[in-house]
Amino acid sequence: MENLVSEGLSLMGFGMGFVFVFLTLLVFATSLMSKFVTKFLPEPVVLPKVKPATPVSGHNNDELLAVLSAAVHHNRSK
Amino acid sequence: MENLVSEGLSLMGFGMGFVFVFLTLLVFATSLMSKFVTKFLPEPVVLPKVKPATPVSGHNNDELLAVLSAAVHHNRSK
Amino acid sequence: MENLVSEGLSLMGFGMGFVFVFLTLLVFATSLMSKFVTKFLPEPVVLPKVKPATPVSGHNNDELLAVLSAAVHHNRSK
Amino acid sequence: MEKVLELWHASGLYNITGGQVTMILVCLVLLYLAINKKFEPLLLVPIGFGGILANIPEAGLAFSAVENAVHFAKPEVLQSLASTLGTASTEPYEVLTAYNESNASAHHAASLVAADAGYSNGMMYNFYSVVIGSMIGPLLIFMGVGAMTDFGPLLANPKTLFLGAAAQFGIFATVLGAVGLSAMGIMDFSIQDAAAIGIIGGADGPTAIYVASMLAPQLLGAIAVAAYSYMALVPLIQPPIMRLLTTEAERKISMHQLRHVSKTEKIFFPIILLILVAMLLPDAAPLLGMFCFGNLMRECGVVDRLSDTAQNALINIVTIFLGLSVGSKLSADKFLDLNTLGILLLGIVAFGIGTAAGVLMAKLMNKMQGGNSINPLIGSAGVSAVPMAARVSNKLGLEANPQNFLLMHAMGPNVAGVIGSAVAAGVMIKFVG
Amino acid sequence: MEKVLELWHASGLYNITGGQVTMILVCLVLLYLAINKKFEPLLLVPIGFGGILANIPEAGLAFSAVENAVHFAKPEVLQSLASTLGTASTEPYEVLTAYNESNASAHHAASLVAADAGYSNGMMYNFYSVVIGSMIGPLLIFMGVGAMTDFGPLLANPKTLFLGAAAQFGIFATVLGAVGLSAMGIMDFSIQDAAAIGIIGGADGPTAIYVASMLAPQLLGAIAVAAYSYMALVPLIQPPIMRLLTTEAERKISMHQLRHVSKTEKIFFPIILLILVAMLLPDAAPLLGMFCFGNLMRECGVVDRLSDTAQNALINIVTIFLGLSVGSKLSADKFLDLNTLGILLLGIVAFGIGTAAGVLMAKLMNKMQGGNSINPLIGSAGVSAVPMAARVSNKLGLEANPQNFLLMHAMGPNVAGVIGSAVAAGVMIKFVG
Amino acid sequence: MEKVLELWHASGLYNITGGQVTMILVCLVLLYLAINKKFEPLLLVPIGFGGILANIPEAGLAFSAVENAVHFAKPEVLQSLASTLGTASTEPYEVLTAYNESNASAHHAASLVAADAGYSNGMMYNFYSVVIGSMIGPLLIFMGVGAMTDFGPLLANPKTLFLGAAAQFGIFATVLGAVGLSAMGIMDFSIQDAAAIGIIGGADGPTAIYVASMLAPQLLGAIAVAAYSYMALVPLIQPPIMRLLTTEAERKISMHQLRHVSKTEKIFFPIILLILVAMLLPDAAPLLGMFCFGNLMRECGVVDRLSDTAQNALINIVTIFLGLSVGSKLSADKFLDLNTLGILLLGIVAFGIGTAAGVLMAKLMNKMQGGNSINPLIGSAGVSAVPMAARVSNKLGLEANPQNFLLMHAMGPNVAGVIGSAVAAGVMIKFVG
Ligand code: NA
Ligand code: NA
Ligand code: NA
Repeated sequence: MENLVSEGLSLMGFGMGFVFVFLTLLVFATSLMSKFVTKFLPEPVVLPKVKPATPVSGHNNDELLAVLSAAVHHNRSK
Repeated sequence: MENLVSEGLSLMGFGMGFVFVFLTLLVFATSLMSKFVTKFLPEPVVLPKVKPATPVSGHNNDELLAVLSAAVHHNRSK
Repeated sequence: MENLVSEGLSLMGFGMGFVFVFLTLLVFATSLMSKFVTKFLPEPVVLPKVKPATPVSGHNNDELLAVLSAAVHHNRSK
Repeated sequence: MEKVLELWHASGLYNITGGQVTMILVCLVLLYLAINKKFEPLLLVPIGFGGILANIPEAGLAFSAVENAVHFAKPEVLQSLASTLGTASTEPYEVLTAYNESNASAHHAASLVAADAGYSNGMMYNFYSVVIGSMIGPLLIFMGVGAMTDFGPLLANPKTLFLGAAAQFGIFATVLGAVGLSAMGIMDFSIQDAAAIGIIGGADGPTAIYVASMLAPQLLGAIAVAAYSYMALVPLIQPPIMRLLTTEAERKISMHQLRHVSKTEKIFFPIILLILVAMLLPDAAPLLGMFCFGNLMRECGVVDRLSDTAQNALINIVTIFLGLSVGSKLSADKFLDLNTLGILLLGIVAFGIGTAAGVLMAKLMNKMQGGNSINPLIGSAGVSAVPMAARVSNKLGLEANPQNFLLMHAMGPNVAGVIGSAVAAGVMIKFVG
Repeated sequence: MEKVLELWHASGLYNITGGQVTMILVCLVLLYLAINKKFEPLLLVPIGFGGILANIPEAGLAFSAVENAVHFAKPEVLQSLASTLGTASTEPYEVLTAYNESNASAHHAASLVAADAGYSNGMMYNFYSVVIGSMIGPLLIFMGVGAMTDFGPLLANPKTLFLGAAAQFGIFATVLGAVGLSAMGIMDFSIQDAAAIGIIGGADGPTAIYVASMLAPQLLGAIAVAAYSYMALVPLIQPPIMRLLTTEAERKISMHQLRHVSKTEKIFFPIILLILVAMLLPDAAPLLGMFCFGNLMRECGVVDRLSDTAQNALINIVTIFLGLSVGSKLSADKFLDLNTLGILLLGIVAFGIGTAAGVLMAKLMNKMQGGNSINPLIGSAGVSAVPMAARVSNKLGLEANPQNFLLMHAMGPNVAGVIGSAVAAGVMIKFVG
Repeated sequence: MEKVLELWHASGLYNITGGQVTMILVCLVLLYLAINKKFEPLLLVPIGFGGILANIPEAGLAFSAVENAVHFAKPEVLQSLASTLGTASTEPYEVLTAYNESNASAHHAASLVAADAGYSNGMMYNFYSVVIGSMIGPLLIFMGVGAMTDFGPLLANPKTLFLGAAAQFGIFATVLGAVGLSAMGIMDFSIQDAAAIGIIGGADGPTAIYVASMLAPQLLGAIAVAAYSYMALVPLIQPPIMRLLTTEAERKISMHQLRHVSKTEKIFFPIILLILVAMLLPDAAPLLGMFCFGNLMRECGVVDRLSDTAQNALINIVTIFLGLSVGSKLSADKFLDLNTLGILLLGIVAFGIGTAAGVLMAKLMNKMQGGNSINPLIGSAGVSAVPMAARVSNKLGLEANPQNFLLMHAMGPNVAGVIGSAVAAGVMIKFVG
């Protein structure tokens, strides 16, 4: 039983210690990263929001339809 | 073979019997419940339809955004 | 090693051969089918686009609601 | 040249059997009915397509690793399987028989032998094992159906539950029919087979698949095909019976509008049903439990995103695999059989008797209540076949009286029929399972 | 008549135990809290319903095939199981004990014996094995939560990570409490049990389920119920502690607006966190790895369809099964126990201590930064309970100063608490797992 | 202090190998390409992230329970494994070799031993087993791709199927290249390896994963990465080859508008393709069967909700897990190898030869039809890489003649290439599988 309590105490000590060490390192790493990004990879000033086209096999119907309708139009107008 | 037919007959008897007993009990239970609910848990007269907010981990962005925009507004107007 | 190369050659010969045979047959089968369909199963001239109703267990609420509202109307107007 | 021959000898065309040709044609007919005639397409398209896959010669998609190993019949593999299964013969047929009759440990050992020999379960076999063998498929469909079901009309008039009970007579009458045919030596059904066939009369797909997979897995294909086909044929099967058993005056009866049912009643109902099942028939607990769970998610109003998923993404995914899995049971060796004809015959009888019983019960209830409050046409909806049967009731009602809207009144017995056949399923699993 | 008796003897009503009645009532209370009081309904509705299913007498839904075989106690089956498990006695209780203490090979052999005797795993037992036993459920929830989490507020002010660290003191203090109660002989918790109980203080459902299923699966039901219930109770538990530990002046502190965080920073963050986990604590890699993966899918902007699915269809499906699986551990024999009371008691203590530690850490950080830049109210959000705890911080801030919007400031420690408790989970799995 | 050391000795930083560092960097490059350069991000984001997870030291996420047990090398566990596997040595390396060479029964027994010793399969290992080991992942992706594919342009001009056939020459030429490199002693590929590498030239991700997992699972990581990367690089790889092999005049050829294709034809096509596969090459049945099933669901018009789910929720879920599973094969011990370089080299050769063969075939067909009806630029689309390769054809066509829209004409060979490489896959599985 004494053993159990000492196990608990040691778990508490190491656990809290490790959590603090880990999150402290994360604070440093994150801050460094933010500085690095702000300096070397700044955001473009105007970023027009474009909906990314990410079909699984890439069957992008929008583009396809656009080109197709252009083609139809072209053929009709001949 | 006779045995099979008698098994079938008995299954029929017990089966239909049980189905009726069960659904009869369900009629009683349901009717009782409805009476109980109507009496003790009547619906509020006007129940404005509110879309329940049920995010899995509760990241409710609507509220968050509302408060955030209020905060931004507050900061700007200083 | 020689064996490996000859296996490779034979795989190449049979593989390409089979791919061509298969796709040639598919060209024939497809062309035949298209001719058959065009001749015997022509598309109806005007096909009004109807959203197919395909609920899993068929609980079709639209129809249900339509009939229900008609029913309510009928009862009210008595 | 040798390789060309090898390819030819391994081709489908060289190996195809008459049975496989027949089954592929049967499956094409199923696809035709599903696509052109709109016969329960959500199930019959995957079932029909899966049936074709299951009958591709040499591909062995519907077979276990051991069955595939026996099919290709290498002597050393057969020898090894035979010794594992403790049989003297290495004849393919006898090894397979020994496998089918052996216990779980021997099954497991034989699977390892087949795996060592490089054979694996076919794709469709795996689908079946995971989706139906484990029962999860029918249970999740039931959960989704629960999440789609509105018990309001039933709660407004709980007495319609009696109609849902009466219509289950089709189930048990068919059981009797099946054992009768066996007793006369025309067919060869065990009592388990008879029970599984009877459940076709429940007019409820997932219940039929659940019971059949438990009591008579070898008949599952025929039973599921019959159940879904006849559900699609309800508008043809029911009307003549309904007209025969009712008078013009009865069909004209107008029913008064259903009372409003509160949200709270709808929340309580699945819980009450669950408790009743728990207390009276634990064997029906998985099926009705998942049904009630789906319905509670629908009605409680606080887990709408779960309810939406249960009604859409999840039930669609399960439907795809359930259909393919049922299709795996349409392989020629399992389907082309006199029993299948018997099942198709008994199935339609089951639908007919269920319909008649529902209508007669409705007539009785109408008589007992003075003869002018219950339109007997709603009785036929008690067989389930949601919502087709209720629409049939409505249609015949409108024919007799153009102002007579029976749809909502028929929805009560309609959903009661789902409960009724699940209860009947539980009783049969209890007694013959 | 015999069959009627058989049905009655197999009914729930005949077999129900007091424990099962109690547990069904407990589950109805859980459903009431979930539906009427909106206590984390997405989890507590499935948990509560699953708990009822698990307590249906004779259905054995939450039991393995072997447990079901022992329950029905046919002499020849017990004999066969006893010899497989190498125990002399054929007493049900002793066979079960032998089963529970036997190794994986014996488990496997016993399962085959039970299958041969016609018994199968209950539905809920299968759900548990697949979803929680394999750990996939909590991991996928974590992935979905990662895809829902915006680390912007944290990145704008990374020091709030310290608040997320401090609040984990609730976890370890509770571990100490649990071993203390055992040392005093009041309870009987092993160090593994204590660690699993402590994690309730992490105020994060999937982390609690993950750790409990690894360290103390027999306590999982109580731990999960406690974790989700107390998360729902955060608006009641935290405010008094927060008011006690802060002065009116501190609560009035206004924090300046957070800086803008660029998309690139948000993309880098999950990768940095992953590398750090990989380098320092591999035992936390599954949990935090899936979390970071979800977050990277969210932020990278090129896989929106995957991110959407992770946040919707997939997390909903997993939530349904995770809830039912947790419910399977609410069977009377596993839940009704003095230990459960201990867990409920220790859990609320954990929440309280975590809250206090977070607030005190925030006070300290405020002092160190001149006393007027950090409102200590945001410290309590470090326990996690996203986003409830952050809202509580905001609410108390507004009470003290109607122009003081703390929500975004509290979101930093709030998500830091998720990371903190996952790290704490990793440490505990490393040391006592 | 002892515990601090223990934690340090179990940390990633203490245990990391050079190979793991390299692989993590490789995976970061993959993530960079996926996110910044939009290289098939739907697959490469999960693959890259999964690769990092697989290389976390000590976490053993990509290892089986037995591999993890051997890694931690407790003497008594090694002893027990060695005796189970029937090897005298208890050296970790030799135990692992014995495990890898043992049969299915010994594998099963060793897994039970590892489980008894408290080791379990890593998360990524489980993903791989379920999603790729069972083949379900690639098959479901194929079903979803089938549901997304419009065969209209192919049906309007079925002769473009020949282009899809010709472009598969890249596959078989690469097989020859791989066995050549082995014959020269530069690489060490078996005929199975060579076949799996060749399939990269099919320019179709799921087909490549399917074949590689069947014929050469140890090369799966490299093959999948090569296949998806080169598919993303199609706009760079193809144009120079296309320009080299065509004249300006050929590139200017305008093709006449495609005829209208009726719904009925589109419904018949997947069924005809299935029957042809069934009759001629049963080994391609799983892959093309699921593809046709997806396409039938799309075109039949009566199961739109299933088709939608196959194209969205289901394919997204499978994509997430397929990517992570492929990533599990990027562990340093499996990937960092001279063979990987050979695969990357051969892969790009495969793409190039396939492109050239397609263009040459198109030139030939154009010549045979009078020289002014088929633009040879559409031949390169026969490699698959849907729809990237068709867009490349269109782009080069527009460059030569701004009124020359080739996209729809190139979609025919493009989808023909999918069928072609699946047929090639079936032939290879038949002959060397
Ligand atoms: Na029914
Ligand atoms: Na936390
Ligand atoms: Na291809």
